[in-house]
Amino acid sequence: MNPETALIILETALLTSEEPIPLSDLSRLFEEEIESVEELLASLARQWEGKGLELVEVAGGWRFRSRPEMKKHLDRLNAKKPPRYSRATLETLAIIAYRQPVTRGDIEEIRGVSVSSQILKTLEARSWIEIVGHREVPGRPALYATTVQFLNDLDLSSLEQLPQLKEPDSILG
Amino acid sequence: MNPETALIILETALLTSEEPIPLSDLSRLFEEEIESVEELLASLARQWEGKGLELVEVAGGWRFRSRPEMKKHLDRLNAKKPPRYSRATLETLAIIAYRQPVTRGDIEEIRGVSVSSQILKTLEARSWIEIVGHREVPGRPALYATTVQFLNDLDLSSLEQLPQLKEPDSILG
Amino acid sequence: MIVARIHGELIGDLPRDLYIPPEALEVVLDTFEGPLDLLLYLIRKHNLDILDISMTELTRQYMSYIEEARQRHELAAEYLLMAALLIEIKSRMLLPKPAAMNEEEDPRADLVRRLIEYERMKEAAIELDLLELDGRDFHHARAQQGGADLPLLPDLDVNDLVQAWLGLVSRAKMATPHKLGREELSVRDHMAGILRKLRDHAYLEFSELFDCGKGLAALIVAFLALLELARESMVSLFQTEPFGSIYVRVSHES
Repeated sequence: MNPETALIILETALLTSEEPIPLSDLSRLFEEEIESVEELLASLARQWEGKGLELVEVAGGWRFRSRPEMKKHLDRLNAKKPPRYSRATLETLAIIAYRQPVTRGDIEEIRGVSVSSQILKTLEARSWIEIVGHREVPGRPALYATTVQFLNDLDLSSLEQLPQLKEPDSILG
Repeated sequence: MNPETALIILETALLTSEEPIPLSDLSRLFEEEIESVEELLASLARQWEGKGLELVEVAGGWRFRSRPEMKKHLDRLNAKKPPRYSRATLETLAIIAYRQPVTRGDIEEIRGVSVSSQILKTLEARSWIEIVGHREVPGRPALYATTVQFLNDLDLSSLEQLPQLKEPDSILG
Repeated sequence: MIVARIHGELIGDLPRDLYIPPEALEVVLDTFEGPLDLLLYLIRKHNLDILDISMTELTRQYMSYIEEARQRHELAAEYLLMAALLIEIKSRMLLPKPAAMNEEEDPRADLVRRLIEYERMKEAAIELDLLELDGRDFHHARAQQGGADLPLLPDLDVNDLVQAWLGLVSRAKMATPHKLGREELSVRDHMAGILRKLRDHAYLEFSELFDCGKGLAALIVAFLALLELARESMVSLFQTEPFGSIYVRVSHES
């Protein structure tokens, strides 16, 4: 298979995939053995330099996304945008993201208030959090963790790419 | 706004939209008045000639979609397991392969049951069998034989490469 | 009046911006995410050192807020619980420490730990909200997949075919056992080939059906195929004059 054809197939798959495509899956696109999918990806990324989309690697694999400078134009088109989340929801999400796996009780302990089921449902419905197990204490409370979808939607390739937690510098003071 | 920038914005919007974008909405992408969005769309469509996606107008407006010939590659990503042929279909094909040219009546005689038209249509649609003539008996039944495509798909260079069968006598023995 | 002590330094004056008009209280309390959030607000607003909180001052401020709030609307139980906790810590700090209990932890330690953890999470939430989000700050490519959704075609290998054939044979439904060997198969192959050649022609000259380049064996097989076709009345052979060319055509019903 000549490289141009391979690039067209790769590009088409990445532009039409609903999810990021893992590197290991990309080679399945081709009947023949492809020497280096990484090289093809690099060529493809170069082809898109100066265009409105860029090829990025996120937690789930590779995908195309619009460049930041396109936002103002796309905003003019999209009347409905994802809602901004309430502080309670964002704090709950932050605790799950940084302290996972955590139970609802853990979240309530940190926030000092009860956590409404609605907040957890909202985050679950968004596929940003999921139950990954149960803590083996009376009542077996569910343990929550963030999902790959959460990382993908924020264009992060791993949890380590989350913003660094603020060091309580006053402790050192 | 220069035409290249306008094309990039248009392309980005169309590639990132979940739904087709109505023509009337497309002009909203640009701050300035755009003379002819139709002309931009035509230029964009030309830019994508020979690529894996094509710009199409559907009921809801304009969208990019992968060309039909890309489907076989994209399907490889979704590793669905192919179905199996029924025993009736396999037996019919085996009879045509080993006893060609045969009529439907011949097949029915060997199988001892009637052969549905659907089976023959399925095999013809797959381009594995074809009608090579008619037997000159009342009704002039069609004579079926296997095709070159059949040999190719089974990786055989000729019918003689089909496995030799044990003498039926010994099986019937 | 000493209101705060920061790193041993005594602070006597309350900053002016501390005062929140009571009518604004309802709105303000609504913006707090709970007692820890309110405490953090008070600590930051009062420039208190979180590691060396003046419990007296913090408790006084906190109590005045929730007293005001209670007169206006029902207050979540967590706020009252926190009030009790603050008072407890304050009273424990007032008790003279017996020498033996020097090792004991500062009564504020647990509260401070919780405040620090909550503050970190609170700021992390703000940071999270600043991250670029799909559909808000950028969009992923979502072009449609085209092409009719054809059902997948079944795979087939030679073995499937052989098994099917053997199954047929073992059912022994055939009136006369057919000999199927390499040679007969070859004849059958040529029979189909001859019919294929004749499909597009009214007739063909005898020699056109033979490929001399394939050797004697192939010629014999082709000839056998032609004879078999004639025997089965699938083709007819004719000659216009003795020793003239032989023509082959597909049989037509007479």
